[in-house]
Amino acid sequence: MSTPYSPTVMDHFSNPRNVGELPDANAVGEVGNPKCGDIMKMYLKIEDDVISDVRFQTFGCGAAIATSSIATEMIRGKKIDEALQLTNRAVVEALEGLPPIKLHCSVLAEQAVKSAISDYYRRQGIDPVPIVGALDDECDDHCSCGA
Amino acid sequence: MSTPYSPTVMDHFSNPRNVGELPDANAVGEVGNPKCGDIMKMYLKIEDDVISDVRFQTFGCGAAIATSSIATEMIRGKKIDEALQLTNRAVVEALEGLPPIKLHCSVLAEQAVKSAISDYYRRQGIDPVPIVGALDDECDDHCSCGA
Amino acid sequence: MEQKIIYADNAATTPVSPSVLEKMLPFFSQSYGNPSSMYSIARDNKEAVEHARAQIASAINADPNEIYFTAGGSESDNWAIKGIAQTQSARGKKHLITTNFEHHAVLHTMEELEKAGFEVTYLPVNEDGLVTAEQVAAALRPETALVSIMYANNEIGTIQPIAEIGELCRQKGVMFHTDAVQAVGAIPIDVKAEKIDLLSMSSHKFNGPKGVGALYIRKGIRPARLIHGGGQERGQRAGTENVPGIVGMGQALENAIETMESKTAHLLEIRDYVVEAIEREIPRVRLNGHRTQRLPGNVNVSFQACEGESLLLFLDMAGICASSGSACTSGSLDPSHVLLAIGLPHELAHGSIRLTFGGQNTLEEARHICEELKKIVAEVRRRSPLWNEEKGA
Amino acid sequence: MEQKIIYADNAATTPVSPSVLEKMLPFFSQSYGNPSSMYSIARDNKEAVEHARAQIASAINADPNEIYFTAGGSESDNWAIKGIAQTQSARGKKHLITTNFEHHAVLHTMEELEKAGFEVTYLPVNEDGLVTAEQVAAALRPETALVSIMYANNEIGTIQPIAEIGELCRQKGVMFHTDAVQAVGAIPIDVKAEKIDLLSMSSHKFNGPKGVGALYIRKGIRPARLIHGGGQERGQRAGTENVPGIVGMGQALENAIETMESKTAHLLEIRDYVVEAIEREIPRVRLNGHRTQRLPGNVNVSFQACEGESLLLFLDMAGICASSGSACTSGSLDPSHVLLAIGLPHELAHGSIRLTFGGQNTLEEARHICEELKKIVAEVRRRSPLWNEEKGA
Ligand SMILES: Cc1ncc(COP(=O)(O)O)c(C=O)c1O
Ligand SMILES: Cc1ncc(COP(=O)(O)O)c(C=O)c1O
Repeated sequence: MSTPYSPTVMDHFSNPRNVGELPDANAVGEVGNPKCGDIMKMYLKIEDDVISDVRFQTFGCGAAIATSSIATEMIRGKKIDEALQLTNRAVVEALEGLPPIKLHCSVLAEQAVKSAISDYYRRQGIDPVPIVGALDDECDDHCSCGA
Repeated sequence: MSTPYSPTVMDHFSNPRNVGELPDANAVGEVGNPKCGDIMKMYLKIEDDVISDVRFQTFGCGAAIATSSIATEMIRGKKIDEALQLTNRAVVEALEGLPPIKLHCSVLAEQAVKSAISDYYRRQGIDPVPIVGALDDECDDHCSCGA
Repeated sequence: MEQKIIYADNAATTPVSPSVLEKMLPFFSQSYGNPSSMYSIARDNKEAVEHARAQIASAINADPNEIYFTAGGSESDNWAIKGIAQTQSARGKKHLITTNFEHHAVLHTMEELEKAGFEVTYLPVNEDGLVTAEQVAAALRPETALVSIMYANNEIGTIQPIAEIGELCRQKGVMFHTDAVQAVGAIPIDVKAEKIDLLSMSSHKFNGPKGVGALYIRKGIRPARLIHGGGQERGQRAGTENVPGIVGMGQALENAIETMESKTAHLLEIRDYVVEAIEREIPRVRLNGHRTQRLPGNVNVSFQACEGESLLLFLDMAGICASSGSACTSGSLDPSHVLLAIGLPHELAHGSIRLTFGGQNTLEEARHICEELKKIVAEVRRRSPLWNEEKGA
Repeated sequence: MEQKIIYADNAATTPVSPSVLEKMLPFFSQSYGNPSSMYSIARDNKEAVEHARAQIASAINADPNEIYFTAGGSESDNWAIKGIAQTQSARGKKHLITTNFEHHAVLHTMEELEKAGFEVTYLPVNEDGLVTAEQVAAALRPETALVSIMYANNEIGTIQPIAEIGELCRQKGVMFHTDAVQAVGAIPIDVKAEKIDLLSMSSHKFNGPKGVGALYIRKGIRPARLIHGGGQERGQRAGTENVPGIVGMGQALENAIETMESKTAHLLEIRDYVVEAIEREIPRVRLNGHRTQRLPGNVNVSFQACEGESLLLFLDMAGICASSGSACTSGSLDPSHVLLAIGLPHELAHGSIRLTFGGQNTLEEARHICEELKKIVAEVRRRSPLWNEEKGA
C-alpha cells in the first residue's frame, strides 16, 4: 500500500496540533483498541458549555494522527452543541481527502470527540445518550486501516 | 525448437549428395508417409552384389535430408551385405550427432536402404525377409520429428 | 554472418521498441521499490503501474480497474478459463464451448478441464478458418459456463465475428472470453461494444517485453484465482508486480494504438504483395485462412510436396525468419492443428510457411522474401519424392 | 527531495544490479527471437535461457533439467503445492502439512485447497519463529501428500531446520516443498544434501529483475501443471519465455553465490550493530525472531506503544525505507500473521519495524537509521495514549 496522503494530512501528521495530556481536563474520551491498531484519546476542558482547551493522544497510523489533530482544531473554542455537529465527512474535507481505506479514521475522530463530551455529561450525572447519541465502542466493522 | 544441427548435418542438408531419381535403378525403396511428414525414397543400381549407383529423394526436415544424403554416401560402392550392416547409429556418428528428437530420422535412413535392398531381392523372386529382416513400414512409434 | 536479417515472424514475438525500453529502464535499478510498500520511492512505482493499467484499459475501451496484470497470454487464458469454470461449476454449469483451432493455451486448458469432469464442445471452423455466431448459438446449453473463442488466429490470422458472438452470449447470459493475444494492438477492439467479458493479451506480441500480459475482466465478474497469495492486483493475482514489464507493456500498447492506422495500411500493402507474388510465381500453392478477414500482417501458404522445416532452414540461411506448421517445428507429433482444422491434408499442413510482418518490415524485404522463396521451393521440390508424383499427376 | 535515500527493505525487493541489467539489455530489442523458433537468431536466445538454467541449478546443487522458470515466487509456490496436491490426491492422499507463519502465497493456497476438500495441518512455530522436524513427524499421516515449510521467513528471517525435515520426509516417502524465496542467494542451499523435492525462488529478491522466478522439481517428480498451453519448459509451464528476465535471474544468482561469503560478513556486522544499538538506546523494544538463527540481513523489532505506519512515515521523511507488520501496511484486517504466530500481542505486532539490509547498505547508514529511529520512537510515543500507561505501569 502506498500512502497517497494529501499535503494537509502530512502536515497534521508531522506537526500535530494539541498533542498530549490535559491535566485539568474535565472530559476525557477514548475510542478504538490496541487490537485494531488505533486508539484515540481526547481530553477537553469545557467551561460554560465552551471547549476552552483540548488535547489528544493517538496510537495509530498517519491518518489516525491527522484526523485527531484536525478534529481538535475544529472543536477548540466551539460550543458543545457545535462540536457535536462535527462529522467525519467534515474532518475528511478539512484534510483535503483521505484514501478510501483510511476513511474509518475520520469516523474514529468524530467518535472520540463524542466520547469525551459523553464523559463530560456523565461526570455531571447526566445521561449523555439523549444528547450525544449511542457510541459504538467496538470498531469491529472498520477495525484497522486495512481494507 | 531451435535447430542445433552439426556443421556436417548442415553441409549435407545444403549440398545433399546423390539427390534425384535413378532411371536405371534396379532397387527402389520408400519408407515413411506424408502423414508423418517424412518420406524417404532410395534408388539403387546393384551390379554383381555391389551398389554401383545410388540416389535419394526425401520429403522431410533437415535431419531427414541429411541422413538420406549421408546414407547414400555410406553405401555407394559397397557390397549388399556391407550395406545391410549400416546402422542408424553409424549414420548419426557420421553426421557428428543429431538432436535427440531427430534420431528417428537416422532410423528411417537405415530402413530406406533396407527397403530398397528388399525390393532388389523381391524383383528376383527371393523372399528378402530372411536376408534383410522384417521392415517396419509404419512409423507410428516415431512419427514426425517432434518429441 | 554479416548478412542482413529479415524478421518475418512477428506473430511469434516482436522486438521491444527502443522508446518502450527507454520507459522501462529506470524501473530496474533506480525506481525499484516494491509498489506495495509505504515509502515515497515505492509510490512512484505504484503510479507507474497504474498509468500502464490506464493505457491498456483505454486501448480496448475498458476501465482501468478491469485490467489485471499477468505473466503473459498463457497465464491469462488459463486464469480466465479455469477461473470461470470453477466459479460456474459451483452453480452446476459444467459445459464449455470453444473452437478446434484455438491456441494450445486454450485447448490444453480445455482438455485439462475435461479430465476434471467438464464437457467441452469444440466448434469446427470452416475451410477459411471461421466460426459463426450461429454455431455458438446451436451449441449453447442451459449448463454452458463459458464460451471461449479467439479473436484472431495465431497461425492463419483469421478474425472471428467477435461482436456477434459477444452479443449472443450477453443475450443468453453466458460468459464470453476471447483470446485476443494476436489481435490486441493489431486491430481495433472495443470490449464494451463487442460485449466481451474476459479478454487475454500478451505484451511481447505488440513490441512490449516478454513475460507480461493482462486479463481484462468485466466489472462484476470474478473468476476464481489462479495464483493465490499477496494482495496484488486487488487481491486477484498474487506476486510482486513486474514494474518494468508492466510499464513497457502499457507504453507499447499506447504506441500500437496511436500508429495502428498507418501501420495497418503498410502491412496490407506488404501482405497483399506477398500473397500475389507467391501465387503468381510459385505453382501449386495454397493460401491458408480467409483471404481478407485476416490480420493485416499475416501470410500463411502451403507448398505442395514441400516439408516446412526444410523451407525454414533455407529461409534461415537466406537470413529470413519465418515459421511453419510442420510437426518438426511444432514440438508435437502432429502438424499444426490449425491447418488440420481448416481441412488441410497432413502433407500440406507439413508444408506450410507463416510469414508475419511488423512495422519494421519494408516492401523491399517482402520482395526479397518472395524471390528467395521461389528458389527455395524449387530446390526442396527437386529433392521431394512427392513432387515427382505431383508432376506426373 | 534531494535527501539521500537509505533503502533497508531488501526483503520486499532489491534493485537489479547494473551488471545484471547489462546482461539483460541485448535481449529486449536485438536478440528478441522466440526461443522456441527455428532460425539462428532465436537459437542464441535458447542458449541464453539454458545458460541461466545452468547458473540457477548450480546455485542450489540441482541439475539444469530440474529447474523450471516461472513468473515469480508466488507462481512457484502455487504450482508446487496445487500441483502435488492434485497428483497425490489421485492416490487418495489429501492431507497437507505446513506452518502457521508461511508467506501468503503458501497459506492462501493451502486455504484454497481446504475448500477443495484437503485437510491441512498448520504447525505452530515457537516464540523464536521455529518449527522442528519432530513436530512434522508427529503430524505425518499415511495420507499426507506434501510437507511445505519455508526455508527462511520473510518477516523475521528465521531459518528452519530444512535438512532435518528433508531427511524425515525422504525417509517417510512424503514430498517436501520449501518456499526458499528469502533464502536463495542469501544463504547456502543444497537440494541434494537437504533432500528437498521442490523449492520456490524469486529473482527480484537477489538483485535480479521482477516478474521471474523458478521452481526446482526433483527429477522423477511431476506436479500437475498450473499453466497449460505451449511446450515451453519441457511441456510443464506454458508461455513464451521471458528471455531477458531469465537471463537476468541467472546472472543475479550467480553473482549472489560468488559474493555470498563476503556479503554475509558485511550484513552480520550491520545486523548485529543495529540490534545492539536499538536494544541499548531505546527502552521497551523486543527483537522478533531467533537472535542468531536468522537471515544475515534481517532485523525485526517491536516498539511498545508505537504503531508501525507512523514509524514508517517518519522513517520515510528521514529518507529511510523500511516495512512494518502493522495492519495499516499489510492490506489486511489484522497485523502480521507471522508476529501473531510467534505469540506477540496485537499491539506489539502493530508496532513492529522490519529493516532488511542488502549488499549496498553501509554501517554508516545503519548508524544513521538507529539515530533517527531513536528520535522517531520518542516522538511517536509522545503522541501515544498507550505510552502514558506504559510509563505509569
Ligand atoms: C517467503 C516468500 N514467499 C513468496 C514470495 C512471493 O514472491 P513474488 O512476490 O516474487 O511472487 C515472497 C515475496 O514476496 C516471499 O518473501
Ligand atoms: C493466440 C495466442 N494465445 C496465447 C498465446 C500465449 O501467449 P504467451 O506466449 O505470451 O503466454 C499466444 C502466443 O504465444 C497466441 O498467439
